[in-house]
Amino acid sequence: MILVWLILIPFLGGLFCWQAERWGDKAPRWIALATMLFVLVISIVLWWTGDFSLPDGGQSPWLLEWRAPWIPRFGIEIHLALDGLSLILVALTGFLGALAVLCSWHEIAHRVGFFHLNLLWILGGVVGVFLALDLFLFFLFWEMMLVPMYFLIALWGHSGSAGHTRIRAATRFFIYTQASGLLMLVAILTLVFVHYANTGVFSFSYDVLRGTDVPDALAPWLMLGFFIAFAVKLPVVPFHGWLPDAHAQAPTAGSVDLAGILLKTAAYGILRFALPLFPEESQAFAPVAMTLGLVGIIYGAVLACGQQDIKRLIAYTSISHMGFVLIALYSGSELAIQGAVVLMVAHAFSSAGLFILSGQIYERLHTRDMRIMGGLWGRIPILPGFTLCFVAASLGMPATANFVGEFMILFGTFPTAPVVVVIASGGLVLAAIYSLLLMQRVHFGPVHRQGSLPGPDLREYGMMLALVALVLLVGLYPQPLLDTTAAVSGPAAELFTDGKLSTLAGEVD
Amino acid sequence: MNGIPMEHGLILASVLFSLGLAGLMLRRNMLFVLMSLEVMLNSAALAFVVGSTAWNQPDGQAMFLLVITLAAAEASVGLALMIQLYQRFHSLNLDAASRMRG
Amino acid sequence: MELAFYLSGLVAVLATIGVITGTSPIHAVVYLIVSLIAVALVFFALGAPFAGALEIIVYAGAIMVLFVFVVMMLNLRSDTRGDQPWLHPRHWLGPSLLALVLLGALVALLAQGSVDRVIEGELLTARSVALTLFGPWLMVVELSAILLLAALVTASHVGRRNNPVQNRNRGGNQ
Amino acid sequence: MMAPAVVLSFLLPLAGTLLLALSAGRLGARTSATIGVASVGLAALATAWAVTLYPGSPENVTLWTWIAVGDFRPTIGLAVDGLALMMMSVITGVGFLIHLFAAWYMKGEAGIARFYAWMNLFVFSMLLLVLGDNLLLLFLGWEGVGLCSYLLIGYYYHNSANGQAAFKAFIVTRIGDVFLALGLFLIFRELGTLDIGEILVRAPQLWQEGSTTANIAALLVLGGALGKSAQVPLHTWLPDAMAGPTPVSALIHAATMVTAGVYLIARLNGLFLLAPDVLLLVGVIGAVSMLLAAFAALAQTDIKRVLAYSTMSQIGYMFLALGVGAFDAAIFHLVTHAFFKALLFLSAGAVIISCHHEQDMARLGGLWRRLPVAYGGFLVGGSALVALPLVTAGFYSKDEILWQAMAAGNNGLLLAGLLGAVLTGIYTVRLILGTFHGEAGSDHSRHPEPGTNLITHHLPLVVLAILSTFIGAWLYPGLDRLFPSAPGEGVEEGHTLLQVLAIGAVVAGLALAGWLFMMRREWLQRQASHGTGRRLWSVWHHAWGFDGLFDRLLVRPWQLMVNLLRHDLVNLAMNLPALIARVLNAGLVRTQNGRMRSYATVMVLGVTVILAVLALAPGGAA
Repeated sequence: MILVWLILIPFLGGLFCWQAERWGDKAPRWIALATMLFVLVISIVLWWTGDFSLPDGGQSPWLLEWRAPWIPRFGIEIHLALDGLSLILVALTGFLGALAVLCSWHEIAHRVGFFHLNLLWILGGVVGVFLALDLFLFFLFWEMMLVPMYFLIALWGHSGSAGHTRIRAATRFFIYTQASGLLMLVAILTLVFVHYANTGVFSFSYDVLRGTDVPDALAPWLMLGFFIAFAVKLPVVPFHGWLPDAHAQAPTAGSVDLAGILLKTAAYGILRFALPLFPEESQAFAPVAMTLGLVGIIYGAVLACGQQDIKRLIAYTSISHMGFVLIALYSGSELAIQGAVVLMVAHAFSSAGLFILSGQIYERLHTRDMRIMGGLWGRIPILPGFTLCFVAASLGMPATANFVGEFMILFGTFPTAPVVVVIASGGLVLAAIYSLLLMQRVHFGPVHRQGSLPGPDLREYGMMLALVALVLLVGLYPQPLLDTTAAVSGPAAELFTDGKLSTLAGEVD
Repeated sequence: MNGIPMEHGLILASVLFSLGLAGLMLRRNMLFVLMSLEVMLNSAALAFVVGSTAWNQPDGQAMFLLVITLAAAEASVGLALMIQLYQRFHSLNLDAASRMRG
Repeated sequence: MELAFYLSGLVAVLATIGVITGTSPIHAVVYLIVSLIAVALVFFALGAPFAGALEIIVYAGAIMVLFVFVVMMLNLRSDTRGDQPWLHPRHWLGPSLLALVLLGALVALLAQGSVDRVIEGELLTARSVALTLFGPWLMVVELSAILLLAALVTASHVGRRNNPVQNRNRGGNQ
Repeated sequence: MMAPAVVLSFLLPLAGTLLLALSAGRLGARTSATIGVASVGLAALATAWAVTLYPGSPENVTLWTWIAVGDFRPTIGLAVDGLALMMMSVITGVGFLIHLFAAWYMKGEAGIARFYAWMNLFVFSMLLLVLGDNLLLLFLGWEGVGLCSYLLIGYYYHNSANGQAAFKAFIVTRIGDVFLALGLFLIFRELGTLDIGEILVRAPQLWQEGSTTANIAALLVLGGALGKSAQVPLHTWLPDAMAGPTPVSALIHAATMVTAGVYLIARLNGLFLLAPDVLLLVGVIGAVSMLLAAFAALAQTDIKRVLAYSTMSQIGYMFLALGVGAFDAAIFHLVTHAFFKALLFLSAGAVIISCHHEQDMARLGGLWRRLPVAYGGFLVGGSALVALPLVTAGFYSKDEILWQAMAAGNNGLLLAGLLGAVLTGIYTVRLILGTFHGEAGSDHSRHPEPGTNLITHHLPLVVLAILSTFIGAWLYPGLDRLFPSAPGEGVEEGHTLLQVLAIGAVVAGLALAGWLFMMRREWLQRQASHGTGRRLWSVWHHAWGFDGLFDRLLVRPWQLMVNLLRHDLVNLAMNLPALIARVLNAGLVRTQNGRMRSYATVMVLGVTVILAVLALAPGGAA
């Protein structure tokens, strides 16, 4: 039942926020903050008390499970379950949700209640995605995230330069994700019908469908349907068009949620659904996926270097980082998959930090154009130091969480696909280039305009400090995290090992 | 030669219908458009009556009555619209009423 | 009887051509009346006197009178402003050809048909029509009544000189 | 037993960093400086404590397991042995003196707290680098020092050229780091461990000497070392790195960080011994870098750039030593070099500050009487640099290197070493003469303000000067036991000949320089401004044109690509469906023109087509 509450709390909180606007602007903010902290506390308590060791045979792999029939006629049920991976991501959602509320404390001034309604509903949808095991329910939550996000960008976004309006960005985001979601729906339905044709029973259940014997001609297409849906969200390079616009135009809270959590739903989806449902096809597809990951790493980095809008730059770096995650997910190595989990968490922290920082710079300078920044180091106290920390994290400086993630991925992938790793390591240099370019353009160089600007207040300082502390903590002692997800990554890696790994390595070579 | 072949009656109806249609497509003056519509309705009515007499069944003429009713209704509404058109644009040119920018 | 059919058919066609090509509204209306009366004669020739009578009374009488009223009310003159390029073949050739092709198709379809029916000209009296009408077709009568009512309401609403829509627009502008 | 001392030695600088960072500039300049200097000073004391406690055998201290997934279990663990203690002593000892001097040097600058925070962070990272018992932790320190180097080069951030230099330094070293990272991946895949001790045990068991894997692994590690130690071809960042404050150049770009590559190769000596070809390559690269840099140093006018090229040249010596398998000699030279190069840089810093940030030799001169302390520092440091026989530390270490090269029978490297010694003599003399003798070139150098502070100005210079003499060489304990035996060990034959040769080279260099710069000064200037001489000058001044080459080969194509792709070309392909929809829309909008006639026409057309199909189709009418 606690799982249901995890999902319901954000939704209910959102409704309260909406109505609480009549008591003033502060009320929705406090309610939203309390809601997200509540989610965070629940997940931390679960984490504290849970036992995440690898289950023995016959035992349920889930820490908590809850099911109730919904539409029994089609075998649709409300089936929620939680394991280490979901728990980490739910906790992350709670944490970043609270940050998102905090960072829009002054930024959002109009329609405060409705803003928080949207924000919390996105987060509720995300929690649902992380917990749903019924494919129909998963799809429902998957789509449910989109609509509030659309409003968030369209109503509270910044209009950027010409041709980059917020409505356009929101529409683009919606069309991309919606179209890909439909592909996934088709894949889900086909899978269900194939299962029905085999057994005569309708079921959308994850456990049941895993065992479905899909005809060989059909299976690669179904796998592709899932993969593309997740690839758009991740995003993988040819499908990344929505991301820079959406990130750049969204309000800070939106960017934080997008980069921090929404992108992670895709990686989660691949790990939870695309790989286990179609292990053999995925393995055959792995060279392609790894190549796409490489293209993403290089392409995202090159584009990031060419940007003038600070938020667009950060957005493109996300593409680059997610390339590493994609490579890891298809590497079939436990080390790499664990690394992917760490990198997901790390990227959530570092990109959230950078987005919040760019939001704070925007509040002070009222621009996101890096050409008219420069020399901020002497003008704003403290913030440049924090920027430095997140930039270091973003370029994979050791002792930050990103380093642990990236290097685990590379270490894990090297035995199976050395060439991929060699090229991906080139991405490390590119990461240094774009990260330092950000630093260089914003904080170094001649002062563009004189006069000092206010430093961070307690709220901003606290957010930054918490993020930096987490980045360093995960970077220096990631073991609790790794222990929590070990029971997920191990089996995921084994999906590949019983196949024809040698031929795969040969192909990748 | 006794009696009229049914086809001839129908061909007459077709000719009248085509003429009405041609008028509909050719004219811009709303009055003529309405009259072309009357011609077309009338030709349809003729086809019903031809059928009715050919089979010697009264049902066709019942339909004829319906067509006439329709024509009357159409004419009254059409004429009312025409008056409005004239009042607003001081012309009966239908194209003048087009506000679309296609 | 046959002669009457073909003759009045020819008159109907010629008068209709007069309607669609005319420039003067009142002339066109009169042509249309002629055409309608010619069709009424065709009805008589076919042996449908009730239909013919209705055609003259309702169509040529009532409906066309409406047209004449409107033409007189708006004081329409011979108006070619809207049909300025009328004389140029470019503007009438296309639609006319289209209509001709349609006619050709209709005729071809009729010619393919194998219904070898000949109309003897037997009388179908008003009585039999009335019996059918108020027997199996009663619902249609009711429906046409509703249709007429609707037309009445619509016409009286739309045709008002000071249309409320206009007033509202004007009010909005002020 | 010595664990607390060792842990303390690197925790103290970290504490200093945290304190300064969290204070966010609220502390005064004086307090910040005190914190910064004191933390490193205490670290030096802790190191001294650790040295006294050192039992003579390596000791491992595992703090906690960093990551544990399957076989991948790098720890946060320290391996303390003679080499690590040696490096720690240099880092904290020389580091402390430089920190102390920086208090004088940076007086009155904005952002003292920032400066010391980064300096302390650097010391912390460098200590981790030398203490880490596994390659991943070493890599942590390795990258950390790179970041600090970046930040400190760009310390004067208002000038975007400094930012560019910092950027270049970081990226070039990062390229080397990626090679090192790949080396790590390969080593882990092949040996299943990252622990340095384990690697040195397992590698000879699993790899044949000269096998491809061993060669590749050694090559990749070498790539990392080249980047960090500014050896050809990854050396271009070092001269530009002089944009940072001079104490930074002294600490990072002379004494410690740039020698990390030497340390790394010496640490992984077993790996390189398995790949003799790569080891030879190390020596060759060292010799080439040494000569290239020495020639480039001849044609510099900026005193700091002369010192930068000389640093590169001296590290070339160390690589040369590594290349002939004389690891101990390399570390020996590393230590003495740290002393005398720090001294030279600090003296240069004293000159620069005294002359109001003037560092062009053409605008300096005649300072020897006005800045006696700095002059003394330069004289002592310079003689150590040219390895003046018997009295200087540099003599002993360089002699050791040349002797090992000779003992290894590698005459090419030996000759290169001797030639390097001659060149070193020439550019050092040129540097000292240009800075301290002759006519003053500008008002700044005519009226310098000599440093007077006893503690922060004189003390570091004097202590380093003492260490640069034979005393420094005596202090070096010798680490023979840690390394595989060097070629010249236990052999004495020919050593005297070599010493004669070496002394001859030094004397020849000094004599040549004296003759050139005192007697034939005008002839020299004429030559340098005409024909071949000028071209040679230009090539040397631009350090053989590596910068231009890389600019053309890498930087410009990269910028071109960035500019080309800026608008996300791939994304345009995804806009294709939208484009098609738009074109269709434009076409269909035209049909909705609001003209009833055309609607009717279209409708009739449709009816006609349907009827025509019915009419033409066989039996359609029925």
